[in-house]
Amino acid sequence: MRWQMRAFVLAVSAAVPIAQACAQPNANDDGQWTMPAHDYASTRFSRLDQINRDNVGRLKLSFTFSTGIVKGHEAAPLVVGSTMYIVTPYPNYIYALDLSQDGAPLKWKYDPKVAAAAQGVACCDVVNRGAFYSNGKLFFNTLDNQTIAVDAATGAEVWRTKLDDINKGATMTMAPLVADGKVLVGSSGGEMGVRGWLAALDEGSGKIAWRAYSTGPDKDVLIGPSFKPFYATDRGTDLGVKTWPPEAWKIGGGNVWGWISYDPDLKLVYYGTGNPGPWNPDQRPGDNKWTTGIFARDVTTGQARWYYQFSPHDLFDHDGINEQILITMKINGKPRKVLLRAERNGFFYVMDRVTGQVIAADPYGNLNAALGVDLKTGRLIPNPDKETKQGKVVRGICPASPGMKDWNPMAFSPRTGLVYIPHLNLCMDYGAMEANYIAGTPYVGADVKMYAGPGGNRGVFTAWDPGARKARWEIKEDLPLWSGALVTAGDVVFYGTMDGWFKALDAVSGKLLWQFKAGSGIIGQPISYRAPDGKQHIAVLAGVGGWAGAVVAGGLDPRDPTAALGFAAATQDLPGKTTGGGMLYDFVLP
Amino acid sequence: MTRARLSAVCVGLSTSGCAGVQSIAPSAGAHTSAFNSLFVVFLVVCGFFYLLVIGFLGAAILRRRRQGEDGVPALFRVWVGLVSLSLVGLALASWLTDRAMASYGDKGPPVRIRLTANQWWWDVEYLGANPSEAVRTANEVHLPIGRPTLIELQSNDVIHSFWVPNLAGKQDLIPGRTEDIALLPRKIGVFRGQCAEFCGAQHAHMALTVVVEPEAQFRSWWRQQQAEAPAPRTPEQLAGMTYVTTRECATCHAIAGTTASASVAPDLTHIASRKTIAAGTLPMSRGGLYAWIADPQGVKPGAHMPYIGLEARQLDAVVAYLETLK
Amino acid sequence: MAVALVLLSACDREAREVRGKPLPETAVAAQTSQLFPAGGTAGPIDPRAKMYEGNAYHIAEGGRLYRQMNCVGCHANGGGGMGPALMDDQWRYGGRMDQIVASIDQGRPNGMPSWRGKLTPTQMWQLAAYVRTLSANVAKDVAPSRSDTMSATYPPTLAKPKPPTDSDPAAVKGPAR
Amino acid sequence: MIARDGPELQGAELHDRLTRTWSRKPGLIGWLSTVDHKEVGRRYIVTAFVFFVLAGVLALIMRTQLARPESGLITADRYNQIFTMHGSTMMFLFAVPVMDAVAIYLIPLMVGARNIAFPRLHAFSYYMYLGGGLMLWIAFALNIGPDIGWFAYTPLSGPEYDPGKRADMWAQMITFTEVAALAVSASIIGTIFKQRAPGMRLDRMPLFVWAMLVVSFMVIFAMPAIALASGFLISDRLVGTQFFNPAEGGDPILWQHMFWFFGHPEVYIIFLPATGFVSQITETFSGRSVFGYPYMVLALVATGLLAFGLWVHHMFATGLPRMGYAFYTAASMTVAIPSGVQIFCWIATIWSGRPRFGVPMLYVIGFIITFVIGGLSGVMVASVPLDLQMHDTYFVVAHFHYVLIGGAVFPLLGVVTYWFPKITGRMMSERLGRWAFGIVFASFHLTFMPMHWTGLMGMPRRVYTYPAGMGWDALNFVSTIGAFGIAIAVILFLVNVFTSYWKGELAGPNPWGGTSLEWATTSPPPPYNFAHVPVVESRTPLWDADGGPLPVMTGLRVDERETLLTTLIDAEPDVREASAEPSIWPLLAAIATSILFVGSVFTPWAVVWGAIPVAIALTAWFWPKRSREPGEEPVIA
Repeated sequence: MRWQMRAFVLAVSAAVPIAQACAQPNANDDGQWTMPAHDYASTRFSRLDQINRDNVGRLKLSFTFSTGIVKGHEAAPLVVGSTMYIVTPYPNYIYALDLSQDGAPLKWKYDPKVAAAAQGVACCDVVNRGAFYSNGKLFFNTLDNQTIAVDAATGAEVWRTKLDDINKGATMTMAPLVADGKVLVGSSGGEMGVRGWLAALDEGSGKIAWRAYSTGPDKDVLIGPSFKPFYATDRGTDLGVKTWPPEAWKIGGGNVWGWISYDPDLKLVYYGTGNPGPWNPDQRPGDNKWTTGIFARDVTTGQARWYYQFSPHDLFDHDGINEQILITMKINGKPRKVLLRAERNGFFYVMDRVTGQVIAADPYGNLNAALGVDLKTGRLIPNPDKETKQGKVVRGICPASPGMKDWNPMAFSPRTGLVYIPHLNLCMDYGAMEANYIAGTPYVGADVKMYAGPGGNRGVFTAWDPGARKARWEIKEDLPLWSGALVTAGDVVFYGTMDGWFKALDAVSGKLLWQFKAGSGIIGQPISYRAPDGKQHIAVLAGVGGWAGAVVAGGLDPRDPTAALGFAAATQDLPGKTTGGGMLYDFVLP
Repeated sequence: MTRARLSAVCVGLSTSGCAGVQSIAPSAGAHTSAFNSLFVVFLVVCGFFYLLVIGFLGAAILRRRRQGEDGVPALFRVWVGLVSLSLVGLALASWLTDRAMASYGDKGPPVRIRLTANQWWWDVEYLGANPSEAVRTANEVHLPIGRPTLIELQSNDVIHSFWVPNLAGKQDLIPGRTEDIALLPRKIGVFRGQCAEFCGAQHAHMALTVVVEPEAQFRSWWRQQQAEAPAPRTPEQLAGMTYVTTRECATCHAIAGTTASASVAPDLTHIASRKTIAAGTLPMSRGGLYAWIADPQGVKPGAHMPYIGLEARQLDAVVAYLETLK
Repeated sequence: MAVALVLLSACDREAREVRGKPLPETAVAAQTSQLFPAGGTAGPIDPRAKMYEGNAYHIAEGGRLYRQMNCVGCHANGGGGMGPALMDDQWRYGGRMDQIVASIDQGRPNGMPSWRGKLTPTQMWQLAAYVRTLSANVAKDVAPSRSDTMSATYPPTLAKPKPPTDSDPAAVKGPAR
Repeated sequence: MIARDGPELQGAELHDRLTRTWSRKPGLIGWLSTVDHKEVGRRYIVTAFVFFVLAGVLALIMRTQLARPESGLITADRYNQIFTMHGSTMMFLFAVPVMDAVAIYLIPLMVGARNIAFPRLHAFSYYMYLGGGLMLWIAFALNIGPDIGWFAYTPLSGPEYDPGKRADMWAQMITFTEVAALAVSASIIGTIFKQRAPGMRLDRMPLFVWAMLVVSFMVIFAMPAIALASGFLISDRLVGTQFFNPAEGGDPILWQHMFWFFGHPEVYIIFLPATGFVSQITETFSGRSVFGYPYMVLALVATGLLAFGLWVHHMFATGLPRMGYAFYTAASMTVAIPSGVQIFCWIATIWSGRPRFGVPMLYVIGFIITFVIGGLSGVMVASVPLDLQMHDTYFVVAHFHYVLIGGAVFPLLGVVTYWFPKITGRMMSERLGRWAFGIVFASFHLTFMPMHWTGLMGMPRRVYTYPAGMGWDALNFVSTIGAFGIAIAVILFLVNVFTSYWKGELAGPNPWGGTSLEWATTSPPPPYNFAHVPVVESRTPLWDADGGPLPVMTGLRVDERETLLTTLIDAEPDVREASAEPSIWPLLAAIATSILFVGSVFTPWAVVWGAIPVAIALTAWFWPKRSREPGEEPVIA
């Protein structure tokens, strides 16, 4: 106990500013939006500045488009040339809208014919987080574990590759990332005991180039001689087996259902791994590598370069799949290539993306599940009072299972040097119980009830200064924040709320400048693009759902607080505030 | 038939008959030795007092018709003093023995076991230096002689009690708590433990086999238990494996090396290496397996193993496969 | 007298039929549609329904299986999640005992797995009986009040029954007894 | 017209007037309305023995099942119900009530009172006791018998692991018997404290009266713990409270603490009255007052106090701190000191008396021989290291049967023989009585002595069967034979009771030559107990009177029910107090309460709606009938 406290002090007392300025992200902005994160560095920063702090208040609806689906719409629309592409939740239709015509009429629609049964193994609504455009093709994943490439011009299928089996509980919900001629895709299914993986498919043929599992022996994880983790605990052979009870790694989770970033200079991809399975930690003693951590991999060979574990022996379903923003920061006077990560476990990490060293890790919200991060060993220091135990309900754990921030991505503006984090303020009661593995059924082993954290608000929108290592301002949102953020060169930040408000804030002060009420709650990712008419547009998909909105999208009964893995308790009022229904909203200055 | 079946259980445990495999008297552990010494002390003291009382009573009866309290008040004071002193002595002896017993866990590097009780079987997990060395089995515990074993005790449902009389006294397993007990075996042999707290319908059939063996033998047992299940060799065994890993069996049982990974029933990876079936209800044998799988509710009514109604061919195949799981 | 009567009605409620009653080869014949061209109903309810639904032991066994077979992972404690809620009055494929058994046995196209060959028929009936306690549609005197886990929903011993609304008219309305 | 007893009102006329005043109405309603402690006591005793026989039959079934290994006579489910019913019935429906029952009959007689204090309350108590017993046994007959052990450990008895209403029936039976026992205890304490004959100072009370005084206080302190615990259990099972749910912050060990905080004193609640029996019999049959009276009283009080400090020795295997265990070991052993004192005093009484060996005295001797073994094995199980092996084995079964049968049932059988002439007016057959004693004594040891070995050889309790060849077979078979021997002895005893009831030799007021006040009135006593209130000047009033009349006090009214209250310590006449008339309302209140209790097994609303009839019945019960004339003083003669 004493050493833990000392380490905590060590971690916090180091909270002095580490950077003065931040360098520009590495993207040339031509007004298109070809990938959900806007660029390989995942900034979600648009350099368009027609819409700015002064005129955003006059933003008007330009056109709308209904997807006809009532599930959660988490995807970012893409804009390539004069076409906008929308990928919907199951049944994973692709809609291409012609932006060159008035009202953006439908150009084509692609139906991948997804197996309906896949809905039964999708843990948290049947969402899809977006497609990726590269070299005339659109790449996306289907719920039934296929990666599909379609011709962006015609909507004709080019190839499809089946990557996993729904009978094992696997699904795919993440947005692919194409880099170096490879389509990188990963699995979902951390609640079903699916052994997670990241696969690289050949961009042209769809053939699997390599696949790196998140658990198991080194050869499965693609750990070889080039693997040089920064911290000693990540060194050793076959840790993906040794840090698990026998056989458990085969059903151990670590799914790659979140975001991938890419550094073309280092030729490294960065991505996080999800929670270990089952949730009940008593069934999997050990650090459970390589779950709930971040990998840097050589994009060509898939060989791991380094790894860091955010939550060793994760207790709370704190997946490590959140996005990482790649920037260069001046630290102690020297520019360093870093990655920024608002982690689910409640800490905002600044890491050296060359070596995997944690430079800073600071709580960015209400947190009591951990006492700090020991910067010497890199290890999270759990709070013994909040440790879960099978057969016991542990109360008041903050953050809750969706973490301080879930998958919904933040944005970084090089102009303000701030990171804009849409996140949660939820705490939970957690009752671990024995989970029984039956392939294709949930492998969770926990009853959870979530509720608003201190302050009573369930969502927070924080502007975080990574240099100063503290929040510049924050906006309290009543409902959980489940949408992505967008920031533009006009110094305007956009995000949506679950009751359907689409908001624009002053990126510097956080002042609310404009808002629009959509037909359904917003959990999608806003984008900004230059239309063929030369004007800057803002677009976002509305359509409530996802884990947070499952109460509405799944028609659940909120009288059971443990419904939707406990999220229902925190969103019991949601059915009274919004209804489902996917709709694209596009805005422009008049 | 039942008689034959059950004497077979006992033969499964010991070649020289069963008497004493679950008994306090043939001591096989440090705790039972201490128990025996203390018991003798109590027996002697209590026996002495009993003889005193009976003697006095007999004298009183025989003395009939004689009157007077001559000497009785003095005798009374002696009696009370004697009783009190002996009780102090016994309490002290008991306390010292208890202290001694508490220290047995410190005698050498311990084997660590996590024992989880369920209605009505024992889930056994050997904890290795790192989690991947753990060994999971059920209803059978192997212990190296002369080395302490630390057992973590948990319960998944109701209160049970861990009791291997030849080795040590009881410790309850209480839901929501983790208790522990240390054993220090000092005699090689096969012993039987049994749940000692009433735990529902099949409380009577919740036994635990305890094998005390030399360190080397224990090591090789551990290694063998760590291995995955052997692959089937005959078509019949293969059919059995297919059934076990894809049908009803796989929703509850696990077999390492196959896709069956469920954990609400005993691990079957090395079931054929164990001495009994269904927590000491049947001997491990072809016949035992047939009896148990064909009609578990006839053998152990109320147990959670359901009646499945296998066809004869399926039953043959399943038994053939399970028999290979050494 | 009244006391004795109450107690008398309880005989089969308490029996512990450990083997269950095996299904005949035909399994359950329950129909799940509510449309019957030229009229009709889903037919009489399978007589085994009452036996399982009116028996506390079977319901308790169903409750154990509901957790052990991971039903709880999708349907939570009745509120739903990956699967639909089971504590309300909406039943896509019918809320009758035999219809629930049919859903467990056959699976349903939008993600409900088929448990045929994974669970025994007796276990399916027990599960169905427990599922009906989630909407308080079994007799109060056989329902459990809580389990030894996190408290979630109002105890079925007290909750108001939610009879299935969109099942066919022949469906059981209200408590079985 | 006010009439009082006194020199001018004597003999037959006094008898007539008192009989008119104190008799109940004839007919069924009158029978159900009675508040006469002798009638209620008789019913109580008979009912308790009926439950004794029923539970004994269950014991025979269990012993038959266990006679050989892997017997298929009864199923596990049925066996578990049977052993639970055996334990629960013996403890809650026989052992405690029968002691209360004997006390109800005899305490007012022994202290020279006209009736028990709070007569309607004790009638109510009987009906509640009967209601609880009927509920449990009807439930058992309907396969709703509890199958959780008489100790009903949570979570096995909780809502998840014991479906249906089986545990509820058990828990509610507790509530019934708690109400009954608390009501009787209030009556007994009231009688002993305020209705003693003038001059019967505390230090002149018969030892049985002392024992019941201590026991009644123990009941009042111990029973609320179990009533609360069973209330918790029912609300966990019915409305989903979390008292015993470890996940939600409840604790199954809480149940054990509450249960044994009651459960251990419970053993002494059964045993202490039996020591009173032994003292009474020993005194009479030794022809001298008990040796060391003050020590005996101190031993009773000390046992009563110590009994509340021992409960953890039932929980040595639960993993509480070791130092705490050491304390409870010491406390448990300490209780052997007062027991040792009592044993010594009884033997010393025989030693220094002029003993006669009638059947009651044989039971006393059997008691000493048997109980001391149970007491000494109790010293063994008080030791933590020994208990951890013996706990929940047949050794413990042997131990507590030695204590409870040897320590309570033997004295009870003796005391039934001893007081039978007082209650019925006829003597029991000495010959049959000796046979019954011999058989029960031998069979008892045949049954339970081998269990010490079965336990040490590793046989756990509460198993419905056991494997062959464990070395337990022969011992179990012997135990079963013994059990049937006990059954034969009990049948002989009952035959003796029945034949003697009709054909027994007529007994005078004092057939044994006893010295306590119950022998001062006729056998059976008249409805008013004593024509005049006796006055006591020593511990041995009848021996002092040496066959002559006792000094008496007169002046109580004979035209209405009046009783004399005396001061608490010195028993000096204090006030005259009206004694309640017979009433049907205690019965109706008991029925209303029973409906509430049974109903609340099924719905919590029964507590709300069931309270209305209870309130009505209680209101009618306590409705003031008439006031006494003011300004009257007791007349002391």
